[in-house]
Amino acid sequence: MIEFKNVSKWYGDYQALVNISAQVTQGEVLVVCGPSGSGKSTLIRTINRLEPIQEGKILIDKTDVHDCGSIDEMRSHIGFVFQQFNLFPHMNVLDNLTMAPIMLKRARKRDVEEHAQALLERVGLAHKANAFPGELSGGQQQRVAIARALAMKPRIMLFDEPTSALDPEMVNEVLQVMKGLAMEGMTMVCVTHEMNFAKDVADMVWFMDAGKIVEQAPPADFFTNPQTDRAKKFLADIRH
Amino acid sequence: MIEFKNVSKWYGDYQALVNISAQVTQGEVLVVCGPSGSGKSTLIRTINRLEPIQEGKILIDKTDVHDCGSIDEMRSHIGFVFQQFNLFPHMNVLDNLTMAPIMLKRARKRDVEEHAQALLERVGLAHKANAFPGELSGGQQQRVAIARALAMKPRIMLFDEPTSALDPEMVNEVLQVMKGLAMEGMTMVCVTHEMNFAKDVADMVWFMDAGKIVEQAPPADFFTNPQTDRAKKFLADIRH
Amino acid sequence: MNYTLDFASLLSNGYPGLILRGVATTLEMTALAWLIAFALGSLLTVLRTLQIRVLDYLIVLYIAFHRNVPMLVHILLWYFGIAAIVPAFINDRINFLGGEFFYSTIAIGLVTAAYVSEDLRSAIRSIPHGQMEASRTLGLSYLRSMRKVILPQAFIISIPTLTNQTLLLFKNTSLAMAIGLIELTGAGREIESATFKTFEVYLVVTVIYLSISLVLMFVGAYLSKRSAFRAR
Amino acid sequence: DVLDTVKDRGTLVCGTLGTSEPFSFQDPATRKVVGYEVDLCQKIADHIGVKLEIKMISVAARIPELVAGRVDVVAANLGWSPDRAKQIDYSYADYVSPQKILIRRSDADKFKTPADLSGQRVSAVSGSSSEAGAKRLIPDVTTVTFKDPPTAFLALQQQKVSGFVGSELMLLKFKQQSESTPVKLDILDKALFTEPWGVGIRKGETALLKQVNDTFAGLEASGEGEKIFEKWFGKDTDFYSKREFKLEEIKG
Amino acid sequence: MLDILSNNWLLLLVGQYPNGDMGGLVATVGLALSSLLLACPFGILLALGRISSHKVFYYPATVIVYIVRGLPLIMFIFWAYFFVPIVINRPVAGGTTMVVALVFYESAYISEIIRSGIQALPAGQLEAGRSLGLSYIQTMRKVILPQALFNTIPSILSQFISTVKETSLGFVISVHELTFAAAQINNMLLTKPFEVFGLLALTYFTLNLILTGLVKLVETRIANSRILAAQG
Ligand SMILES: Nc1ncnc2c1ncn2[C@@H]1O[C@H](COP(=O)(O)OP(=O)(O)OP(=O)(O)O)[C@@H](O)[C@H]1O
Ligand SMILES: Nc1ncnc2c1ncn2[C@@H]1O[C@H](COP(=O)(O)OP(=O)(O)OP(=O)(O)O)[C@@H](O)[C@H]1O
Ligand SMILES: [Mg+2]
Ligand SMILES: [Mg+2]
Repeated sequence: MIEFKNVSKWYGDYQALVNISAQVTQGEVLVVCGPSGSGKSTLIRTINRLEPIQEGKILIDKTDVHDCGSIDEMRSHIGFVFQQFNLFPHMNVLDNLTMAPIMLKRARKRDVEEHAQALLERVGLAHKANAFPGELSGGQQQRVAIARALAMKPRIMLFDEPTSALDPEMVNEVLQVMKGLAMEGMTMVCVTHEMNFAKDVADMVWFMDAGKIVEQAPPADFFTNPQTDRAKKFLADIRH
Repeated sequence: MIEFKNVSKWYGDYQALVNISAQVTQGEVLVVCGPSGSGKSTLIRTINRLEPIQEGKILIDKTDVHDCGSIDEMRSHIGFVFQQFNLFPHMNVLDNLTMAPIMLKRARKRDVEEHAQALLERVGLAHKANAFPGELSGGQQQRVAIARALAMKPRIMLFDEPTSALDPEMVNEVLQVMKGLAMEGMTMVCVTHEMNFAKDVADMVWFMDAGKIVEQAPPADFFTNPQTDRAKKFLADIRH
Repeated sequence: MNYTLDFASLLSNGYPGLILRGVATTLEMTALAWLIAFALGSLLTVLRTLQIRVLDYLIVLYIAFHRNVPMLVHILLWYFGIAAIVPAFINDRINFLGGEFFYSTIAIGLVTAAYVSEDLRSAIRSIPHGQMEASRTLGLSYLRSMRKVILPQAFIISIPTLTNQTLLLFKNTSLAMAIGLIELTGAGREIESATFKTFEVYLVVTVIYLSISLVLMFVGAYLSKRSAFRAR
Repeated sequence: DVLDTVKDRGTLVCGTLGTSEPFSFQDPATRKVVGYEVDLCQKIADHIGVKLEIKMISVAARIPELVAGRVDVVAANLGWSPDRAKQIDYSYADYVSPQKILIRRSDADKFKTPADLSGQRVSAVSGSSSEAGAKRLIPDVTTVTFKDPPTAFLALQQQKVSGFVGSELMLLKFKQQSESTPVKLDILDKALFTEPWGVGIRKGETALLKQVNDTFAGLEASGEGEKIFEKWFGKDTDFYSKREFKLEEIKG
Repeated sequence: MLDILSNNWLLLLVGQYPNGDMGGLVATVGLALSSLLLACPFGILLALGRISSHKVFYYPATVIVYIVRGLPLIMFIFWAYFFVPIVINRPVAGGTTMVVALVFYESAYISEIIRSGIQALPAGQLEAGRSLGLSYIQTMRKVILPQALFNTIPSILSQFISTVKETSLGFVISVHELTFAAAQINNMLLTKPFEVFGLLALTYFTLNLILTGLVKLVETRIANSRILAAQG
């Protein structure tokens, strides 16, 4: 479904991704982890071309993301959830969800709104449809952000540390929503340090360091039996 | 040398110093400690009238600081070192040291500069004479700040938490300079939480709480045998 | 628009000299008004930090008046209005020196001073209080601390806004044309009304203004790059 | 051409100064512009059979406004000069004006003839023929120019200049004004030069020019021109003067 | 001064209207308002050009902004005065000339305001819009500009005050605004320039003081609603 072929990316002189080749299959839940600065965000952001790459290819369902007709069309099938939520503060929750579908899909406004309401129901925020983002807690905002991405009926969902900007007591409500999605068979790529989430629902873990994928393994193997020293140290650090 | 006589100070309704009477003798090294908000900074700042007092007197060599001809003349004999260094960022290190002596003393510019160079030597920063404060580390900046105060050839040096804004690895370089001063017989009043410094060089420790000096004792007594519960708790907290 | 450009007729009748004298007048006026603006602006700023109630009100009023009334009106007010009420012997002196230049320079300088003092004030506010305390602690008096420690930093911090003020001041000197001063714009108008070579004249004047402005912007950018406190 | 446009539009746009009594000036009571030149414009408009629209313009803008087509005709103290005649066409003369110099009475001993003002600063209205004349005829003079006559007068009163060059009538009015102020003024007897005034029309607009000249010829023939003159320059006015010209072609 | 006001207040307020064009204070405010409203769309376009990564948009926009910043407003007025009629081949009223010049001039300043408003928004806003599949233009229209414009309302209102002051230059080309009306009164009275121009200054002062108050009001309101938006 998603395929990296010899992908390299530079920020000026600094090489942030080093010749990455790997793939994610349909319905797979992938967790990407690794130390700070290892290139996790860069990697996930190249998938929907928020960052350009200088070498290699990234294919989604055989289409080259970095060389395709309309990247906008492409992106509308890929949900992206940011660490900082990035809700639109000048629109209420419902408008946050419906704005893009109304502009981009030839669907009826009523249908879009009904779908949006259903999604809000699902993330437990049906009663907040008319609230503004500024009036919500961080956890609520992030759940709205997930619902906003889902409103476009994406085939893939990307998460870049969706819970790191949250107070601890809110992390769980967001993880629950993500787990629900995983159960339903959504293809997901999640950059996260929530190792329990990885253990519970991931099909695969990629461990990155210095712009490379150093280990690729199912969570059972990765957590119990990491192969590289880097990964061992990382896991030790995370457990304190 | 410094004498507090029934000193009281209010910030609006809040009484920050409560009827303080105490004295510091020539050549004494005094450490003032106490919990946050107890009035340490307020106390030390009243000594050179950075804060006005409402009741009582503070005498330095018999002159009433808060009621004297020229406070500027007075201050030029009292060095003050701040937590935030407060170097002048638009002047290089040498100018930081020489500006005030050149303006205030009828000394020749050459003499002032020679003295300044000697002081920089002493704090280990002779090679930084032409650097700007922004190019120095915190520890270096604080050492320059001490040299700047010394450039006025003060009779008393006041330190208000000189090391609290420093990264741990730099604390020592500053304490070394202060110890050197103490050894040479400078009269010093230091607000600090560096208990080792107090143990090593202080002649006297004042422990403050709620605007009062609760204990006055030589460090040997104060650290081994604090008299009040407040002081006991404070020492326990500091040792973790 | 079939129009043949004719710059040749601008080269006759001493017109180049007129333009050059216009440029000189514009620059002289910019320099003098700049001095007034920066000296008075600094003074007002320092006076305001003293926090004397009555003085504060007066300065606030001064600033409000100069910021809220158009520059052109200030120039008219000075040239015709104030001139009408100053004693004759002073006025004679001024007129002997050239009242148009004198009064418009004053008007422009005073207005810009109001802006400069606002810029400096906000710069001073952004300087940590510890700077003043450190300087006072060394034994420097309040005014000396201001002069050696606070104001220099304030000037450096506000180089970008002050560059902007300088640029505006330079552009505003063109308003003196309204009272008959032959500065750059006035010279242009004069030649234009004699030759009717409107396009050519204004092209020349425009290019001159633009060149000087770009130099000012460049100098401002250079200064702020050079004197930024290194890596604060 | 312009005449067609005027007829289509139904209005003749006539540029006047509005600051030059009695040629064109604001009646304080009605805030309307009235005067000798306004009346002449009215006659031209009547002759063409359209309404009149008065537009106030500054002295310096007279020719540019006309050339740019913002006004159809200019009746604004427009002195004839060979330079200008290259830019625009002139109608028959509608006034002949001696250009004189106004000075402060206190300077009367110093300045007796225009030549005495050499090396001095004199004010004039910017873009006026007086300004050009002053520069041409007084050696070493510095002209300080203003947008309108009253400010040029004010400059003289406020001692900013030593003299004010302008048409005699205009100066006469200012002289009278000054009698009620501390700084009294006088006009030098000897005229700097004399110039005929006319209505300005864009070059090549012969049809419109003909209409204007026909109007003037008619006014002259019927004696109505004389009457209009009487109305603004007659015995009971502040500007009493004799009519020493006819509405006829300017001989350059 | 009071009798001048009571005799001429109508002229100061509306000029010669209804015997001529609308003038005076009403024209001043009207000119400023219409120029600024017209300048806003251009300002937005210029701002978009200034933040564009495409050279074809960036360079022209930048050059325009620098040219405008480098030239006195009066040069724009002259250019507009003499060349707008030639370009559109039709006579143009003085008011229109003034509006054209002001629109040009203000567009550049407004574009800088809007640009800084856009750049003050977190980069995540643009990324979030693009990630949903909205195009750059769509994201600008629905996500970025609404926020940037809202946040910059106070600065744009301040620019309105500047524009009010700048309309006074209309006087130079005999646009019947407030300064022109005052000059007319001065010409009628002749001997009271101090009073007349003082009165003029006070009128601007009062008008702009009221507007400044308005800006402050709007500013606090917006600051409050920003706090609301930033709570999360
Ligand atoms: N816009 C940029 N310009 C230059 N270098 C960048 C940029 N963005 C990221 N980098 C560098 O690229 C490297 C990888 O960054 P990236 O943000 O992908 O790391 P990460 O694994 O997501 O780290 P974290 O866990 O801290 O989010 C880092 O060294 C970073 O400094
Ligand atoms: N400028 C001021 N206005 C009002 N209250 C003040 C002011 N400065 C200090 N205080 C109050 O006076 C009390 C003593 O403050 P002070 O700074 O002297 O404490 P401290 O012992 O130096 O504390 P710390 O260890 O945190 O520096 C505190 O309660 C403080 O809140
Ligand atoms: Mg990251
Ligand atoms: Mg303290």
